[in-house]
Amino acid sequence: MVEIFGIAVSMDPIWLTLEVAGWTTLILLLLGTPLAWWMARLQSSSKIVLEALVALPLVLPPTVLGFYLLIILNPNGYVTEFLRLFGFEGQLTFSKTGLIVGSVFYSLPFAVQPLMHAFEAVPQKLLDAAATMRANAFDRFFTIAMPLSQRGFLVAATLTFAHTIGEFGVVLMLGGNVPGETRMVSIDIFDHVESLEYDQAHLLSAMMLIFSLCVLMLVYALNRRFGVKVG
Amino acid sequence: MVEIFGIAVSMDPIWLTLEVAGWTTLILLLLGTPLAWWMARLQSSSKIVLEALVALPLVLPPTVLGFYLLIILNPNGYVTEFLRLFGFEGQLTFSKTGLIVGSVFYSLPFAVQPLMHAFEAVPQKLLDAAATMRANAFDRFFTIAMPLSQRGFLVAATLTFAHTIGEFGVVLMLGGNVPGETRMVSIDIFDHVESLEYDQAHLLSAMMLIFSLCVLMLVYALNRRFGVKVG
Amino acid sequence: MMTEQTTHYLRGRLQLELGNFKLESGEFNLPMQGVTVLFGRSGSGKSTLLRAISGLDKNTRGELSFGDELWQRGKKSLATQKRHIGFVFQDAALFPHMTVRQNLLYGVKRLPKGIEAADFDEIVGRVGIADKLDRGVNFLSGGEKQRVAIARALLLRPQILCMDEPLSALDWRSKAEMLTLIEELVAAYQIPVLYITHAPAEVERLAQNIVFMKAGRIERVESLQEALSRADSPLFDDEGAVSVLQGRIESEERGLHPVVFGENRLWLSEASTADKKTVRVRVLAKDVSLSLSDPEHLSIINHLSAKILELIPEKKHRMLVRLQLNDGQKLFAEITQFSAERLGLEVGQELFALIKSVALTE
Amino acid sequence: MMTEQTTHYLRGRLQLELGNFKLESGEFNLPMQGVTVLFGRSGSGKSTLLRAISGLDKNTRGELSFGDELWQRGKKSLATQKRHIGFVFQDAALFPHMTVRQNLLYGVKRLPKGIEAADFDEIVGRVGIADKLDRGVNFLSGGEKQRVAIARALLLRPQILCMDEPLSALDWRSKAEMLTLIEELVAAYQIPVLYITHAPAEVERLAQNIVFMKAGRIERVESLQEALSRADSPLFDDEGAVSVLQGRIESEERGLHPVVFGENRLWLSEASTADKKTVRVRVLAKDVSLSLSDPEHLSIINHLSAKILELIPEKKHRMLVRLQLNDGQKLFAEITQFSAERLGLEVGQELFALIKSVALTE
Amino acid sequence: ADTAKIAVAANFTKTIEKIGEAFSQKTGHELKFSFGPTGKLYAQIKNGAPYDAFFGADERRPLKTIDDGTGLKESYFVYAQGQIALYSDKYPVKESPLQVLKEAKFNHLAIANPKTAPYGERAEAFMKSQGVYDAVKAKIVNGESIAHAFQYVATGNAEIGFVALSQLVDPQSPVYEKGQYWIVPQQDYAPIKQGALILKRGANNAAVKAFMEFIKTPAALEIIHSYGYSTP
Ligand SMILES: Nc1ncnc2c1ncn2[C@@H]1O[C@H](COP(=O)(O)OP(=O)(O)OP(=O)(O)O)[C@@H](O)[C@H]1O
Ligand SMILES: Nc1ncnc2c1ncn2[C@@H]1O[C@H](COP(=O)(O)OP(=O)(O)OP(=O)(O)O)[C@@H](O)[C@H]1O
Ligand SMILES: [Mg+2]
Ligand SMILES: [Mg+2]
Repeated sequence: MVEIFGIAVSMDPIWLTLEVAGWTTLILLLLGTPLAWWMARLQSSSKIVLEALVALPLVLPPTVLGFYLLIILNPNGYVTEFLRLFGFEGQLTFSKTGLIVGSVFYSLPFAVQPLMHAFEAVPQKLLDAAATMRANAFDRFFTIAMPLSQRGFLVAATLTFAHTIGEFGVVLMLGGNVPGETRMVSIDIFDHVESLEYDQAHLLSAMMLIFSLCVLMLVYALNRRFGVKVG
Repeated sequence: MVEIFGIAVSMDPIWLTLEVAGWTTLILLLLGTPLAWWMARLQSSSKIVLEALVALPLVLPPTVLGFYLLIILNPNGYVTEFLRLFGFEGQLTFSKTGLIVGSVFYSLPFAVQPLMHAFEAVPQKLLDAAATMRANAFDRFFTIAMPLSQRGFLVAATLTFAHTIGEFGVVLMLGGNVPGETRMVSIDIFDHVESLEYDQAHLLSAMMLIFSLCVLMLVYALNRRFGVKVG
Repeated sequence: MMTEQTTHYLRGRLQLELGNFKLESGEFNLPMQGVTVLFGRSGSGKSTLLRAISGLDKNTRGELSFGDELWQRGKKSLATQKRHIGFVFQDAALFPHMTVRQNLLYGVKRLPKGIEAADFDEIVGRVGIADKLDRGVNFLSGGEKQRVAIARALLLRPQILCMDEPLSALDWRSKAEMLTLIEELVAAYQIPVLYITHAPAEVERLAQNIVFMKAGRIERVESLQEALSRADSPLFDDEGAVSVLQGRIESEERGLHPVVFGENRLWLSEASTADKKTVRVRVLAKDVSLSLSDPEHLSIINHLSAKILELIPEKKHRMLVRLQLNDGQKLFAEITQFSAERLGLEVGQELFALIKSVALTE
Repeated sequence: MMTEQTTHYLRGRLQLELGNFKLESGEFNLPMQGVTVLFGRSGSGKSTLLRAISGLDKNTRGELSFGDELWQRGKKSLATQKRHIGFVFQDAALFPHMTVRQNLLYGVKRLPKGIEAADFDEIVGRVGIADKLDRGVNFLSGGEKQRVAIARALLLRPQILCMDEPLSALDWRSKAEMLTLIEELVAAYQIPVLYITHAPAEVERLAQNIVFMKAGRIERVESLQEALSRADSPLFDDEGAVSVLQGRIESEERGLHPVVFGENRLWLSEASTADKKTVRVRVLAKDVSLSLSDPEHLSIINHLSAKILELIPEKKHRMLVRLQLNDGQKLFAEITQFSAERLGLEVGQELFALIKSVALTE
Repeated sequence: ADTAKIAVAANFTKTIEKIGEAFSQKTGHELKFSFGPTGKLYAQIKNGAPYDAFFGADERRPLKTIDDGTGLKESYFVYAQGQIALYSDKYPVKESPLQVLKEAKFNHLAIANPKTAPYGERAEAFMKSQGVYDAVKAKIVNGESIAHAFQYVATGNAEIGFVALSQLVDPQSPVYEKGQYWIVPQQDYAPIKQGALILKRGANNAAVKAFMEFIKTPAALEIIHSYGYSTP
């Protein structure tokens, strides 16, 4: 608990939120990159189905999505059973892991869509040129496709990060709003609003906004500075 | 009310949702396009601030955002007063207009970001070439920049549409859940979950998912068929 | 189609900075008549100048006017689309989302009333893309793209046609066809052309005036004649010095075309346009031999009497001999110093310049 | 640096469909030695064949092997990066997110152990981009980009170097420098080159063998000599027929370089490499004059005795005369039919071929 | 000392936090409250949420956990009764509440969603029983929870609304001593009983047991009453 402008604010949710948003962004970039690359290179009609599937988490209201995730990830459900085979202990829901799993799932389209479109825009000729210089597929991906898709990564990362910070429905459902464990800022603000503590709500909202504004501006500024324009 | 698999389902929320999502997408494309184009052409550091501002609606939990919109758009507030100057009557909140305004605001980043990045990728040389063929700035925009940014429009439109369908917090907050007027599917599903009517919730969710999957697949298929790859 | 037209001047001075590179053209005043070639080494700023003239670069500063239209004053500039310029870019710049036909018609549709496009079928046929009209431009070879770009600009009959190395990706036969096409359209529609090329042969074929560029400056502007009369002309490439003689063409005799200037007569084995009265004949200095007497039993039929104006020793033990023909036109001959000594050449000496007919091109 | 190397053959037959266009090379078996030029009109499939050979197009079908490495069989193909091919693309294909230096070093860093890159400073200096190493590649002129692309491929000393019109955007002086550079590196490192060009001069300067392409097929493969001995060779462009004579070069006399073949002797006013023993001399047919007697008082010092093998009437009232020199080498002379009649030329006749020294290029 | 995790209906947030503070001070046990809509808490409990006790906003859902086998039947009790009040800062609801409703001059009347929130259900039932429902029916806007309905009124979007008394008597409330309200007499609507019970995983948790006792002590009841709730 710290006092800001004479208003008591608990810092735990803030740190937790940043942690979850950070992990989610990281995981989504790690998972989303190969997925997006693979999808970008697909020619067949299965690509269309995949594209649509990736966008689906958007269609359900977050609370409802959270509700279904709750059912799927429940400690006696198949997913957990399956993970137990690999020595997983504990529970996917009502823990930080649960928050991250839910956010990863929910923010998937924000990571995959911009990445895929960025990858599709990488000129084939440049990849060809790299191949003639003995770069194998991995090498070409990391040295040509990735740097040229920098903008895509930026959009993916900022949308994912911002969206996870503002995420509410899924984390409330999956996390359970346990103080110090799964209570994120969004839930905290909501609770303050619900219990008429508007001052705290305003303050927290303002803090999140200002902080996010700073982070976003920093990211965009760095991007301008080091960004490449292709074509 | 219709019966599907023996479960009574009210169709009103479905039509309303499609209507609101459609309008929101349309409005956001109309508003977002000039905004994104303008931002894409900006060179100064104000661009960075703008980019960050556009991403901000993501950072607040939708319910909280809805709460603030409730404050801003209230019938005695400045926004409504201002609109009254232009002959606006009635109230922004608890109406379809309000839902659309809220969704537009909330989905802004999903429309503007992909559009802006698509516009930035349009090769200057092609715009130059068009200028030498007597195309003025508008003409160049509509005949060169827009068709070449088709993918950006697609991402913007699908993200916006899907996101509005799944939107919950803002519309819940602003709409007042008036049956037939502002009760959208997302709220309807949520109410079913809350009142333990899981059958209806499942059915509605499945309908939304299947419908959205079809729409998305159709859009992506059309895009593949008529899409252009630049570079 | 032939219309009388007064010559407009393109005058001004332009500045443009691109990173380290500085274009600072200096004052210029170019008559916009026929083809004006921008010539200079790679990186000298030719493309940059052409873009600045077209108003394509927003950072252009300076003054520019075309006839009595003001195109640029300080930071203020007339939008490109109002300048009625045609532009063929170094790398085609075709619209990837359109077919060849749509690319070609893009500009035509935007022509203001009163300006008529060139004949579509004719241009398309002559440029050689008639069978590719409905193809997407991504499915063209390098040369085909360039041809579409040329056709696209030619169709518009612009006030000024800017061409940035339009023929670099073409094979020599297409190049020759395209040069003829450009030449004819320029003549028929009286379109002044600003033309960037690295090929001296294209310069000598097309140029009326030449703008020599070096390190971002216009070094000098000369007519083709002036440019060729200097022994150190940058136009002289690995083929060496070149002279261009002008004369009256007379009717064909025994398959040869006599060109008359003064008392001299040159026999051309080739002359493309019979309806022209005066022609330009391009003579490479290394194709000119010298003889002290009028030789016999020789396949060379062009024997021009001439006087030595100047003897210019050159690298590689060569000697450039500047000759005056008896109608006053100048002619370069390039021989070895060994030959010059052997024949005992001196300034003022009268002799015969021998030129093979087949080496002459109009 | 000079290493002995056995000649590998690139053999196979390749198919590739691109929309309406069908590449169907037919069986080929190309010795990979020196420079092999792919020659053909725009759209004939040169670039497509080169891409297929490099394995850059996944839809390539057919057979291909290089030496005893199997590169393609049916649908299966060895990945491009395993073929150790160097490639200079028609439009440079530089990496836009890297500086010039990073572009140059990209391939060098990936060279397997045991293969040494060419000397960086030397290549960079000779290609003429030493002062632009730290610039982003978007800030280069068209010609500069092409030079970087050439340097990038040359540095790698690949097994085969593929070059798709590498010099099209260069001015003639850079072109000449670059040609010399390519020639020397090919010789020094024994890199076989597959080279696409539209310029016959580049072909004659570089080619060992020529692959003629037409409408997606390999029409024929010939050595340069063979290709030039046909009167209708597609190599003959607007400059007409060309002969290439080979002879022994002897030490300089009075600034001239004598080249001896049989009893004949040609005087070159220019010879770039003094340490070579045999040289190629390129003679344009239109630079060769004929004389029934050995003339005097003439600046032309090369008088070769020759015999008429054939008289080939040509368009434009010209006559192509095929001559045999007394060591058996063939030489074309192009004269007007008027001259031929005037001199009364016949097959079997002995006469003198006159060639100006300054018109000869090595 | 033990730690207990307790799921609490959102409307009771402030009250229970106050009680919890007093409890922790006295016993040294630590309590962690998770707040949320009752239906959501129920769904979580059904799917394995690690809560030791459940304080619902009605009786239905806590009782349902007993059917599911997650709630302990014997521990069930009603911990508070909500009171509803009609609030407005525009209309004289204190003097003539039914008149105001009948005339229905306002644009919007906010209530909690009768389908999901007991406060809404009772408000609707009350209006029906007084014969004013048809007059206002078209003007009703539904808040998702009672807190939400209150926000409609507090932000001026609805001129009048049925809210919880607890939201009006809280000194922190934005409408505290603003406007006027009328407490709907208890006898005019079925009591809004809020039920609580211990969940299976809290069966052996000393902190939970202690808290369930503590909340029935006069000290706790005083807090509950001070927030506008009654007790049975
Ligand atoms: N965007 C840029 N930023 C910085 N420098 C540039 C930029 N564009 C071109 N330059 C530099 O400006 C100079 C002139 O370029 P320009 O393209 O006008 O040359 P050019 O005469 O057309 O050459 P080329 O014959 O090779 O096409 C070059 O040295 C080039 O490196
Ligand atoms: N992706 C493609 N799809 C369909 N047709 C294509 C495609 N790429 C090239 N072509 C066609 O294939 C033919 C051969 O093209 P290619 O690029 O090999 O020609 P080229 O001989 O290199 O010509 P140039 O000298 O003009 O570069 C051309 O007619 C071209 O239109
Ligand atoms: Mg240029
Ligand atoms: Mg090609």
